[in-house]
Parts: sequence; C-alpha cells; structure tokens
Amino acid sequence: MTERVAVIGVGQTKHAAIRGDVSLPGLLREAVYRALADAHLTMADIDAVVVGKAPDFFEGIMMPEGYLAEALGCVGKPLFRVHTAGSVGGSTAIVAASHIEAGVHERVLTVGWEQQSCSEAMWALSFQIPFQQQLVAGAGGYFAPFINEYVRRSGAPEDIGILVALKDRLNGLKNPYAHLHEPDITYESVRDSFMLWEPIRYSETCPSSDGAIAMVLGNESAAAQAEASSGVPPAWIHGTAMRSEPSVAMGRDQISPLASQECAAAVYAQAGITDPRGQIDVVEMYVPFSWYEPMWLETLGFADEGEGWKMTESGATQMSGDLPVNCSGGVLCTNPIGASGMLRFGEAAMQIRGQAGDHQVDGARTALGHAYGGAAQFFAMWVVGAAKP
Amino acid sequence: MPPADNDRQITPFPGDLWTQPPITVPARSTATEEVQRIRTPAALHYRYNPGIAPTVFLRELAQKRIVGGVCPTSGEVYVPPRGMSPKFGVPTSGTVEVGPKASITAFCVVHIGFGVNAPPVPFVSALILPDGASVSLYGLIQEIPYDEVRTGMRVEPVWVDDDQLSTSFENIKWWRPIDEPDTDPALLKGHM
Amino acid sequence: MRDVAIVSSAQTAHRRSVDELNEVELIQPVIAAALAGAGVSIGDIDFVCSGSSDYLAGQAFSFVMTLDAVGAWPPIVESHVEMDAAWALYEAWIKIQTGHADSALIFGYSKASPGDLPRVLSRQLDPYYQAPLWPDAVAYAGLQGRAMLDAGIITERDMAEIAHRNRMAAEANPNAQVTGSLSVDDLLAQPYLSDPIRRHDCPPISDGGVAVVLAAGDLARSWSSRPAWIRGIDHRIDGHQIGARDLTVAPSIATAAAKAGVSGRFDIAEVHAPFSFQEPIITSALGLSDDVMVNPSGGALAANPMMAAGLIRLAEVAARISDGSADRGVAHATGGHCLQQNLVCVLEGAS
Amino acid sequence: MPDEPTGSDLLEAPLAIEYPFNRTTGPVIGPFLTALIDQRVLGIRGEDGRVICPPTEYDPLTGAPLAEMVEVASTGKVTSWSWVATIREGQPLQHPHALALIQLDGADTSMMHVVDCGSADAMVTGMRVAVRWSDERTGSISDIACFVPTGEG
Repeated sequence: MTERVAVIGVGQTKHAAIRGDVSLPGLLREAVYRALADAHLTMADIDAVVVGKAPDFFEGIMMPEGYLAEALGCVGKPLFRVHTAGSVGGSTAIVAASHIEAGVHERVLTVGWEQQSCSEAMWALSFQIPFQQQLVAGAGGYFAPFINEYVRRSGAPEDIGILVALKDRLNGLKNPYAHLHEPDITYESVRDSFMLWEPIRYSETCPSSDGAIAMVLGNESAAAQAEASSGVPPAWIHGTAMRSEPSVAMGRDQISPLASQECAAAVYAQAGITDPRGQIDVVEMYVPFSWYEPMWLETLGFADEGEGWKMTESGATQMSGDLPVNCSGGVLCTNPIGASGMLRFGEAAMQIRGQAGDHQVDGARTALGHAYGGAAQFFAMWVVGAAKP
Repeated sequence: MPPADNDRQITPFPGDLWTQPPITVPARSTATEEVQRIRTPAALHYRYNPGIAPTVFLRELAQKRIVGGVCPTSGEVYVPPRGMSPKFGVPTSGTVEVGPKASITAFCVVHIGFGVNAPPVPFVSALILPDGASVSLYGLIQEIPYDEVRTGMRVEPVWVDDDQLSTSFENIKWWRPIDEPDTDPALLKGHM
Repeated sequence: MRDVAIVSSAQTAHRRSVDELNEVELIQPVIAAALAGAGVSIGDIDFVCSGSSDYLAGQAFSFVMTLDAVGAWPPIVESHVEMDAAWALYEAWIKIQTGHADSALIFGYSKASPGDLPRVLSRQLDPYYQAPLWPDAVAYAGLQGRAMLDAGIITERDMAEIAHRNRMAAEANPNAQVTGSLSVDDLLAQPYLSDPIRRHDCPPISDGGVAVVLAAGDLARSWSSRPAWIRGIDHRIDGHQIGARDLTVAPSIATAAAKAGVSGRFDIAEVHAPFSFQEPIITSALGLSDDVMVNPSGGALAANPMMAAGLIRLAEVAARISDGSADRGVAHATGGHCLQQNLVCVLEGAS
Repeated sequence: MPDEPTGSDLLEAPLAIEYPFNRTTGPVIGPFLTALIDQRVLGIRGEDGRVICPPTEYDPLTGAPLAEMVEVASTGKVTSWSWVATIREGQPLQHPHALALIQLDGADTSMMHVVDCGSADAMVTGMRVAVRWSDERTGSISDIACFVPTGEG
C-alpha cells in the first residue's frame, strides 16, 4: 500500500556565520513556520516530525531533538532523529518521505539544521583522539589527495575548481537566503585567494553557517489540498535512494565511489530516467569543495569517466547551460552541515514548484537533489518532478 | 569566463516571510546590556581504550614494525588494523608485517599546517601503501622538494630516535623517497 | 500494512566495562549471531539501520566505524539514528512497509564505561537553562521519583519490590549484568544514593549491544520457524521542560500504546524503565493487567546498555514468542530523561 | 606476532572533549538572562494564560509562538527535589545540596535549580525558597547562585 509523496511546503532561514538574532529553537522555527506557511498548514496539521543534523559535538548538545520537542510543535507526536554524517540532510528527507510512502502518516514535517557558531567545525570534526594519527594537514589532508588524484587521472585543467567556485558564488547572489554574498568576486579573486590544499584555494571551500531548512511532505490528498489553498504545485517525489560503503576497503575508489554510482542508478531506475543529462533539468549537488562538481558529474552519470570537468569548462553547469548545477549557490555559499543536504533536496523541490525566484530555471520539470558524507561513503539522492508519478 | 561586473545586485527576500512575532518585555530600570550570546563551557573526561587490533598495531609500531590485519575471507591486509575486514564484516584473523617500503597512492601539497607537529609549509600529505598491504595509510613526505612528489613514487618510513619510540603513530616522523622505480599508478587504483 | 516479524536477535553479555574492545569489536559478534540466527548473510538483507550516540564513549562518528562490522560491500542501503536502536527498528519497519525492502538488520550499542555517564547525560538537557548547572542523571531522575512518592502513587517499599523482582528475574537471563537481590527489607535498609533514590532503584552502567533481523511475510516464515509478528508499533514524545510536565505520567506512552493497538490479553511485557519508579508509570499507561509477566529478562535494572536497552526489550519479547513460551507480548522503549520519548510495539506468534 | 592484549597490556589514555560552546539567546532567553543581571526573574505567558518560567519562545504544549514576557517573584516553592550527595565538576554548589524544581510566585511552571539547605532532612516538597543571587552576574542561569529556604510555611 505505497502512497505517492510530494513536497508541499519549503522554508529556510537566512543563513549566516552567526545568526545572533535567534536562539537555537528560534533558528529551527524560522524555517518550520516558513515551510508551514508555504504549505498553508499549521503545526496542528502535522502528523510527525523527522529531524536531522550532523554530529552532536558541533553544538555541544547530546541528542538535541528531545530539547526541541516543544519548539517543533511535537508534543504528543512522533519525533525522529536521523544522523548519517554529511549526507544527513538528504537521508532525513528520505526517511520523512518513507513515512508517507508507507501509508503511516499523511503530512510529515522534516527539518535539517546546524548552528555551527556554537563551536568550530575544525574542532568538532577533528579533536585529537588518543592513539589516533594527528592530522597536521587539517581536514583537507584527508580529501585533497583524492581531488589531486582526480586531476591527475582526468588531465583536467588547473582552473576548473576556480570556475565552479565563481559560478556558485555568483549564483548565490540570486539567492537571498545564501550565507555568502560576494558581489565583487571575480575569476582573478578566486585564483588569487590563498592556496590551502592543492588544488583547493580558500575561495573554493565552503563556509561554516548557522541555518535550517524545513519541508512539509504530503500524500496525494494532502498535496491536492495544499495546491488548492496555496496555488503552488507540489514537487512529486519520483525516486529516493541511499547507499553506504566502508570508509576504507580494498577496491574502493574514493574518486568514483561505487556507492555513488549505485545510488544514482537506483534513484534513476525509480524515476524512469535512462538519459540523466537529457531528462534532468536542474541539479542541486553537494559540492563543499569546488572540484567535487566535476567528480560527481561523472558518478551521477552526466559525464563519462574523466570528462566531468569538460561540462564545467563549457559552461554547461551554469544557470544558462543545459544542466544547471547549484543555482542556489550550493554548499559553497551556504553550509550549516546538518541542513546542507536537505537544502539540496529542498532547492530541487523549489525549482519544480517555481519558487526559486531569481535563481529559478525556467520550465524545470525534473530535478535531482544530492548529498554525500563521511569519507565520500554515504550517499542520499532524490528526484523530484512536476508530473505526478 | 563571465565578465567582471562590480554592480552585481543581491536578490532581495520574497515578501511576507515568517519571523518570530515581537516580544513585549517588562521595562528595564537599568542600562544593563542585553544578553545576545552566552558561553557555556563544557568539558567531558573519558578513559580511552583503542581496542584490540589498534593496540597490537601500536605495540608493533613501537618496535618499528608496521602490521596489518588479515581478512580471513579474502586475504586482504588492512593497515592500520581496526579489527574488522570491512567488506565482509568479519574480524581480521591475526596480523602480518607490511612494508616498510611503500608506494604513494595519492597526495596533495599542503599550504596550511595544524598543531605544533606540523612541518613548515608547503609540505606533502599523502596516502601511502606499504608493500604487502591492501590499503593506504596517511603520512607526510619529506626529504624531497614538495613539487617533485608523484603518485607511484617509492618511499620508506623515517622513524623517531629509538629512545623516543612509543605506542604512537608519531613514531613515523615522515616518509622519504627511495631509489626504486615508481609503481605504475594504474596498479594503485583501489588501494587508496 | 505488510506483515513484518522479528525473526532473530542476539545480544552481548552486558558488562560494566569492556575495556579491551572498541565499539566495532564489541558489536560485530552480535551482528554475526543475529544473521546466523536467521540463517542468512548480509547479502540477503535489504536494509541496515543502527542506533548509537557519539557522546557516550566520546567517539565522534561512532556509527561510521561500526559500519565495518556489517560488511558494506558491495554498497548497502543503510541509515542511522542518534536514538535508541528501537527507533532504528521503527525506521526499518517503515522501510519494509514502503515495499523498498523485504528484510532488515538493526543494531544498537554503546560503551558508556569510558565516561562518567550521569554527567555525560546532562548534555542532553536544555542547553540554556539546565545543562549549564550540570545536574547528574540520577538526581534528575529523582525529581520524577519524588513526584511519584509525593503523589502517593508509589512507596519506597514499592520501588524496592520492583527492583527485587527485576533482579531476581535476571538470574535466568544469561546476558544480564546485575542478577539477584537482597530482600526488600534489606534493600530498604540501604542508604540513599540520591534521596529518594537508592542504588537498587538505578540501572547499572553497561557496555553492550543488540542486533535484530526483521523480515516480511513468507521471507519471515522461511527464516524462522516461529516469527514474532509486529502487530502494531508507534512512538511519541512528551515535552522536555519537566517543570511544565506532570512527572507522574507519560502521556506519550498511552498515545503510542493506543496507536500500536495495545489492548486485550498479553502473556508478557518488556518495559524500558531505567529507574524502578518508572515501571508503574509505563505499565499503567499501557493499561496492563496484573497477570501480565513484566520484565522476565530483568529489564533495564539488570542491564542498561544505552542506545540498545530499548531494542533489547523488543528482542526479549520476540525471543519468548519464537521459543513458544509466549503467544502475545508488548514491548516498550524509552529515550531521553524522565520517560520523555516512548515507543510501543505489540508482537504476536500466530500468523 | 604477539597474542591479543589482555589486562595490563591494554592501552589507555585520557580523552577530554572540551569546548566553550557559544549559544545565541534570541528574543526570549536573552531578556530572561539580561533580567537576571538586574536580580529580576521573567516568565512568559502561555497560550492558555499560564505563566511559563523559565520562559520559552513557544507554548510548551502546542508550540505556538508566545509574545508577552512578565515579571515573576524571586521567591517560590519546591515542587520536587532530590538529594545530590556526590558533587560533580561544574555544579552550582560544591557541597551536598538538593536538585529541585521550583515554582516561583506568579509562575505556573517550575524551574530546575539547586537548593542550599544543609541536609536532606531539611528538604520537603512545598517548602518556601528564595533566590540567592550570585555576586558576579553575567547573564546566565548561574546568576542564580542557588535557592535557599526562607524559613516560612
């Protein structure tokens, strides 16, 4: 007895390095009430709440969802907490959708957030554990070798990362909610920014943000009611998939993880997509460091192995290109970690609903939302579309 | 490359966005500055035990030996061992010595160091596959100009002085090149 | 709804401290035993979900490391909750209801021994008003115990009798950590640990884990000669601000019980009451009659591995159904302080 | 190769997870903490008219936004308590004391804090207590050093 599921409301906060004007519950509520308003619903209409965030050490609160029960209007209702590392925002949305698909609930509120101003990401992700290796190269010491290896294997020009960062930061100017707004950014300013871990420069890295996003998901009748009252069409979920693989294993390829390929294959099969580049109109992809755009273009089937950078170089992933990627500005503009994946999923839904304002891709009918986490080992994706599946 | 445009506008917010309704607060009699952000220091103290397999690894490392855990199903050798063969979900069965000679499977040049033990920048952080191991471990490459490091390059560990040896990863100060032909990078795929 | 059953489960022998093992070494044998109990391997499983908390052992991304105990190759469909693994089972049950999976492996574990658990758990409280005062979890629970005593719902003798019954029952549980008990009179002669709480009213601090295999329909029948069918499952949460709550009741349990279809006769109930005085709050919210056998395992008073103790309640009921000693049971799991969050599951043998 | 380590072969080291977490306070917690500096206690009126103290931005049952902060007394009564015999780092009092729920006069809900009263024998539910203010107040819940019995009722 599986039900069709649609996104019927999306709301997000203004994202910033420090949202000094709101408390932690206030941050979530800003997104929640905006999503409810978008769906023309109230808290009382919600059957269950599914939340996700990254490691609890970030905010220094153990399992904070219990504290947030009242703030989320959840007293007497089910409240569920997902944590799957960086992919958590995507996984959380998928778990929320499964509650409706299973026929258990009609309207589910899902929220992803992070208040990174509570601490520092560098501390929270890598405080020293006894007997473990000191990472004197910082977080980039972990992943930059894989990016460098991608450059070596693909023969990509050195400036592909600059092009991605410039595109996403320019797109971010069209998104009022984005954390980073850098109107003066230029190719030269990205190129001349401090080199951190070759080939990654400072301007090619994501910020640390306070922010939250909420979505209201509904079944077919809830979607019809919401559309009737709001006049905004639902974004139908055409497919969802999650895949995980070990952090270290012989045969693993961190540059083109099998889990990413299989996750994409699964979500495309559900959505009836056989030609991703031809059938998908817009992509919101989890790109925390510039070079992941060409790498994920390949594992998501938009380009052949070693060819993803050519799409970036040709402008195909710009808003004016044939496969716009991260019209919202993406993770490179906004990165409240636990929300970042759900922002990709929510922005994909906003494109379908025609709600993306100045970063709207005209006529977008099929969109991919993508998130990943851990050592490029946890993947979550959904395809949303204008057509009822 | 898009043209530089220094008059770029930032899109304004849509209208009617929900925000917290205004709060009425009883009048204050003093000029006390309003609290907007508080510090809540928290320290938790744990006893840390690394587990059986990492303990074996570190005790061997204190003897300047690198050991990996052997998968009883596939024969794959995991270093540093964490006790499991991750693809099969079974405990590794004992350990074997690997290296010390090794090949660089991936690397990057680092321009920002963290902590007191970071070498002068730029330096090279690399994934290093010891001979006989199935996967790589992280390490620094020194004793060669940073811009001459290559995928496939052959290296060996440089240990701290014997009186400095302990049950620590830091027993290996860094890795340095050895005079052997490079390993074909194509053979290193899947061993990062 | 699809018919879904618990077909196999396994637990560690719970201990105060398992210093020699890390978390992945702790849980792997349990996962292997649960799979073996169903006669399957990870390749037969469609969905994996686990429950753990980084705060307990101070191990960031604990669940990433324990993925190595599963065998996630080729890549698997997998999720994780930062909740008791009873909620991981709920996610798996939902997943099977969507039709995207017919089987699931669920596990939960923790090592609480590396830290000072009563202090660590204070990090779960209101970060502005409560956590900065560092209330320890035992004294915090005592606020609920006092409310029960003041309301005349329970006496200290009742509390000792509950502790005595659970710990005596635990003598038959090979995985229990604390078994046997002084007499009720002798328990009452013991000093307070945190008035009104004596040591016997508290759960032990445990290192341990549990794993469960779920399967749907005919698959369940082929994997178990007597599956324990999930007839209803639901979870609810109450408010966090205990100063705005009536601590003598947990309305979320009653709501979850109604949604899960708790009514009629039960042979057995396993309820997740970390503190003695919480047991009657749960049994009365479940509306259990006096003839129901409550906590034959000894409950959380016999072993309380955080993030696993709730799922263990479901596993204990399922095991008694599968071995034929019970036909119908109810299991309860809790999360948070003072029974804030609760899950209720009805299990039956007859298909 | 050595056998598996046991007993004294085990490696062990201390691990401290320590950070001075920053928390933004927003439009309700901020004024509450600010008022503590001035030795005043604020609550907020709930949807049903009850006064919630300490105040939240939302109703404790429905989650609806709340808007009217009101002043309550710095005296009240103990609605529940337990005895803290073993003192832990960071607790407000470094000698045995009560952890308590305290309903301040003018409030309809209770605040968790501690009571300094010497021994458990001196504690009883319903007893009257008053705030003992901290000498150095910075705008935190610890500006209330503790509560003390008033000796009345």
